[in-house]
Amino acid sequence: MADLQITYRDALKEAMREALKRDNNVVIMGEEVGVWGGTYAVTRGLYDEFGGHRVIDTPIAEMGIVGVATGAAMGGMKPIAEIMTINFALVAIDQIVNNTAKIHSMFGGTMRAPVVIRTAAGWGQLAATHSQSFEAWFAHVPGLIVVMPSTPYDAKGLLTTALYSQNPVIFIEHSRLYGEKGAVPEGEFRVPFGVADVKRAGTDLTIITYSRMVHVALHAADELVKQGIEVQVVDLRSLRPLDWDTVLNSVRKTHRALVLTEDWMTYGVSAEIAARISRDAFDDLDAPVERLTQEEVPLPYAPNLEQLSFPDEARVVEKVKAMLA
Amino acid sequence: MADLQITYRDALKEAMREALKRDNNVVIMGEEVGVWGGTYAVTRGLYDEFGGHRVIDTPIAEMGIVGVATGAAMGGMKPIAEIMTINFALVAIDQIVNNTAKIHSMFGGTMRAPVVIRTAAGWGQLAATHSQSFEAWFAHVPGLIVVMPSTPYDAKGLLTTALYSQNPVIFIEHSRLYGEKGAVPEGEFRVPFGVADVKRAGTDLTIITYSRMVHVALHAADELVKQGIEVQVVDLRSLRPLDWDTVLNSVRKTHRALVLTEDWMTYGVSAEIAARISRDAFDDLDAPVERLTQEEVPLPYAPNLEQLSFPDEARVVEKVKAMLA
Amino acid sequence: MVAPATVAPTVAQNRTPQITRETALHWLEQMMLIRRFEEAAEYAYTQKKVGGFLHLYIGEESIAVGSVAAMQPDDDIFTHYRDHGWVLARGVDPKPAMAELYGKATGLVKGKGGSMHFASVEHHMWGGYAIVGGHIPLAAGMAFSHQYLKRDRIAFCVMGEGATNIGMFHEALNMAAVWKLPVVFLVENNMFGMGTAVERASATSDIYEKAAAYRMPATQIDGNDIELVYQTIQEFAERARRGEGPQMVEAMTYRFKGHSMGDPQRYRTKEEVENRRPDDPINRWEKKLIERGWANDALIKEIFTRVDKQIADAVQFAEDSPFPEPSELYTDILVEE
Amino acid sequence: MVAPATVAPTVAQNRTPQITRETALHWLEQMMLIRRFEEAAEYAYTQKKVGGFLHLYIGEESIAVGSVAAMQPDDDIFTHYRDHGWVLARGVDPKPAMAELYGKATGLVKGKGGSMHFASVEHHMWGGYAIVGGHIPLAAGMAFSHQYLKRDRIAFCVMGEGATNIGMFHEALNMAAVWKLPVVFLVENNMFGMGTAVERASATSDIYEKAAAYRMPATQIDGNDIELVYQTIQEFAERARRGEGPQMVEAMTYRFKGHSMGDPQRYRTKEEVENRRPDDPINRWEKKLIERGWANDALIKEIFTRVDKQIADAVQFAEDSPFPEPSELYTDILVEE
Ligand SMILES: Cc1ncc(C[n+]2csc(CCOP(=O)(O)OP(=O)(O)O)c2C)c(N)n1
Ligand SMILES: Cc1ncc(C[n+]2csc(CCOP(=O)(O)OP(=O)(O)O)c2C)c(N)n1
Ligand SMILES: [Mg+2]
Ligand SMILES: [Mg+2]
Repeated sequence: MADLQITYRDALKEAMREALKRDNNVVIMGEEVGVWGGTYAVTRGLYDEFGGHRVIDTPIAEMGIVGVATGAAMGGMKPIAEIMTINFALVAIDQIVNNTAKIHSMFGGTMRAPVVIRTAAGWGQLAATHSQSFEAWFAHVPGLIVVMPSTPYDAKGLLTTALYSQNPVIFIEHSRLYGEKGAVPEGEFRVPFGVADVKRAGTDLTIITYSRMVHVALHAADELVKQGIEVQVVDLRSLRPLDWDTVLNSVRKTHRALVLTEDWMTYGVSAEIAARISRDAFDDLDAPVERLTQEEVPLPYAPNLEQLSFPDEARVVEKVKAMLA
Repeated sequence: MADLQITYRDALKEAMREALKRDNNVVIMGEEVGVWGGTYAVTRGLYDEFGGHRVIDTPIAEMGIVGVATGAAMGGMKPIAEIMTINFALVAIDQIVNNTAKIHSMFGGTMRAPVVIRTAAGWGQLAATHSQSFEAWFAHVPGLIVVMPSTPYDAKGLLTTALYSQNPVIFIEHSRLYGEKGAVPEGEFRVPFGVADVKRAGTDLTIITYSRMVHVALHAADELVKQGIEVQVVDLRSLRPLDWDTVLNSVRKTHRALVLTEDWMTYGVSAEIAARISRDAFDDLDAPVERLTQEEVPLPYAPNLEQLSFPDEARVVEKVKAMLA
Repeated sequence: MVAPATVAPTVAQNRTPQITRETALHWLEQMMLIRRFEEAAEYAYTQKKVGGFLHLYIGEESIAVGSVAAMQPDDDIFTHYRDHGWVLARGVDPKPAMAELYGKATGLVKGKGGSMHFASVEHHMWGGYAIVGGHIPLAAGMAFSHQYLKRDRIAFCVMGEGATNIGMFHEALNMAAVWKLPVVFLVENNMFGMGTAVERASATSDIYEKAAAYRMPATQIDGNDIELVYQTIQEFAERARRGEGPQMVEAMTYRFKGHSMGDPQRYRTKEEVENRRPDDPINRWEKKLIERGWANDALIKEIFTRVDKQIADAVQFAEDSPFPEPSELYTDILVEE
Repeated sequence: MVAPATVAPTVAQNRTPQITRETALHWLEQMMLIRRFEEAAEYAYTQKKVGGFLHLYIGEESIAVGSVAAMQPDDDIFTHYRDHGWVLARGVDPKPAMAELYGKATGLVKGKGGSMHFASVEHHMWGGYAIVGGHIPLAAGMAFSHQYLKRDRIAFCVMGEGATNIGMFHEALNMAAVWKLPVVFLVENNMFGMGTAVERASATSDIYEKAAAYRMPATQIDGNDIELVYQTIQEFAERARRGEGPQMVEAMTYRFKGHSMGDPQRYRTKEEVENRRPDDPINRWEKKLIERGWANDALIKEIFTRVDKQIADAVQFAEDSPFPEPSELYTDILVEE
């Protein structure tokens, strides 16, 4: 079938629509997913198409949402629980970590809780409590699968995989990617968990990244090409499981690695990636593994300060050049 | 004044007793801190000595406990909020991260929330939800100070510092250390945040660790000495702020580093330490930085499986020898 | 301004017995099975054969046995860590239950859960949970699946009175009420959450009043009266099954043992505990059986002897069973796919 | 089984006015100041001079103005992200408030908080909070400090009706009730939490009924009647101040604008909104003032002109102010010590 140029938002919606169609056990529950159509409009139209018993508005009660979805999954359903933004996952995190992630192991494999928890990272003058990245927290927890797609294609393929999975999946979207367009095949297809994607081939240095930062890396790579520097961009796609082979093979080829993330540096995702590369590619590295991340501050509202907080194309270019100097 | 041989438990209690005496703004609130005397008996006797208005039993409501303590701190008090075990901090984590840690920054420095949140890590056939380590999560968050003492001396000195601090402190004790004895000066003294302690000097390899694992490292070091290997043991004491100089100086001396922690490896504390050493001591390292941590599983109840989950003296010895081989 | 909610029990406390002698004797046997199981567990704990936390249900057995008797076999139960009674009342074999306490491979959940995480899916017993209040939304979710899939099943959610002070309780009750989910919330009010007396932790000591915030039918009963438990649960379960939405039953009871092993019990006197002894649900039921002419001392002794044998066998089974293979440490983390 | 809680309002709705003409005119001016401030903010948002979320209070101004009038100046206020009205009612200068929206260094909290985090400690206004329900335990904690330190101050905690479905609300109310903390919980029931109508999210649409679970005095009033708000808050605040423990007031109101900017408002019709217009608290108060002979059109125009000038100055101030220095990114994270 032909590829369509659709947005990340619509790619996600398509994956959910297909699941709602093929599997009566699939429901979506969350705040404003129904009548409103999703605060980021990801579920828009699904309430009209499938009705309020499949696309279910909930009270503001994130612990309840995740817990009810998990219990329903134990009862044989395949719920998608939407947490409006990842910041609100904090009030639900006990349910996610102590129930959803552990139902299978704690009871010796006798139960399953195949919930898909969709949520959005992102920022935009939303200040300290509404602009955070907690992927490192979730990816720290055995029993969870943690996915962070960067493109419409990956978004649809990974969400479809999640919707077939028997395991709990934390599916972290990015609010600033929803409008991003890309080629997506018509109809159902899957992108497996734990398979990173080389989004750009290059020889001089590997940027390891995921989600929105993939785009920042690719733009920086375009700029660097003009300066004769060929950067390879590896998109992890899932943080747990991690596709280690792809990362290592890339670093063994380029001998230099930069980890680029939107979360805080200290004890963040970049730490794990850098630590592993440093160990496993110890003899292959021509320079230390570097990290470029969000500044380590509670995000301020002022637009100029916010701009200073995140790595952008210019900062990536500068960093790569410094590493090759 | 003379040093006393007291337990880690009593050292903590002494720090609190002194604070309760000198500062009427100090109160302790938490589940079973009063009449029961603390489930780990850390606050035993304080209820009788200071009364129920200073040592306050609460409902089972961790969000409420942290939130009320934070609000009281904003009102000028200096509350100690006890979360019985770190596992229960998950239901309170939104309060900790979105309120306690951000009150100061989010309102442009116009407010303060100097709460001390005491909690216990640990395990002992308590199964998947009651045996976890979340220090990496807290240490990831700007606005928090995260402390994990290993000895009675450090416990008292760091808690005293916390009780004078104008910042929120997450003070993580270890249930298996409460009975551990050590020399502690009589009367008030402080151990500063962000100053690591070389608990044992050595030349062949640096073990970077904290909390209970310091003891495992020291025992392993004793064993290794017999085999002619001199290990240096660095106790981080606080994970945020991190004393980077002490770690780096040690690694520059020994040229080899092992990070030893009780939490899960992936995206855990060991990742940050290993990533930083690998970068900052790139030219000083004779071998990759290695990590030894808890097995990456939800902890099972069966005693034999639990034993297999944690690094012990033997495994540290083995690892160090492999690194030097 | 308002008067406090005027919610009050309506279940008739003096109904004529609706049960047969056979059922009555079975209940006695089940209660005693739970009692002896836990006494054996307590002993094994002192022998260091059982570890971790061990929360005994001694004095509260009538609630589990009476409630389970009123349920359908495929109704689903969720409870907290004080779960032995519920699993045994549900008809689970004491052998794998005891083996679970021993952390053996033959345990109910392969030795991975221990005392706090007893479960048997086959018996629609979805487990004990150790985070206070954490299982309450799960039970609502199970009820959601029944309603959505139009299954004629309801969910039971058992908790202590202390759990009604945590946020998860309220979020789940509200959602259950908004969606009219078929779930019965059963509060075992044993007067304490660990060492904190109910009135020191909860704005109301009558927990069933909290249901008013959700316009949820609720009652408070003597939980140590097994027949009343049975009748009440029947009535409330039927309502939930008929589509009338969530229900709450508060069963008043008393915990004779410490909260868990090693509880110094500074929060109550020995006398207080002794004064409650006459309320022991097993003694009370024994007396009633004799009153009704349904049993005599000899028959009771016969029943208890049978129970003792069963428990001895369970202990033997647990002792003889192997620990899990070391490789089990890495299994069951994710479903393989 | 139980009937739902029988809690009901008792504040007399027809009291004789207790306020002076001067006060009445001041309230009108304050409400209009809030209205114009937000209209200016809305305009600046469309000009992309204000960013992020912007939650307007238009149609609800009587609650903040009437409540603040009933408070002591050193009583402490905590509210949610819909906070402009509360800050201005408290007497904060619109200039730094507007500058905060612009993210300028001269803003209330140096441009670090924006619309959702207005605060002024000097005015005992402890801020707007953006995690629904997250500030409720903070307010209880502030009240705790007053009680503990024997200060003659009470805390006010403002929230939407949607926030009463989240666990933190319940934990805080229970703790406040158990400890009899001097705090007034004020629920602004504007019928929707984002796009979810109250009856779709809450088992009871009458939020004050939830207080029954905590045996807390509670009432429901017309929040668009500023005089009634004033009288009710006075009464409930006095009770809290006298040591009678926490209180709850539910003020019924309606939000004329979308939840935040860019709300498609699929959840209600234009007619529904238009039908509520006669309830606009400013129009209502204007009419009442004229009825009482306390104002005429000319005077009202004079007041509104003064307000317009003040807002124009505030906008100018915000426009002219500098953005924070880049180095400000790294300040205020920890208190230096
Ligand atoms: C969230 C959380 N906080 C604290 C604890 C520690 N804890 C375990 S049981 C318990 C008391 C619970 O009391 P109640 O609900 O009345 O049940 P009971 O033990 O009396 O049957 C507490 C505080 C916990 N397990 N989870
Ligand atoms: C924990 C949490 N969940 C969800 C949100 C997103 N959100 C922001 S405001 C809001 C609606 C709140 O409604 P209500 O409490 O009635 O206040 P109103 O906006 O109507 O004044 C929601 C769902 C949030 N900020 N925090
Ligand atoms: Mg209890
Ligand atoms: Mg509302």
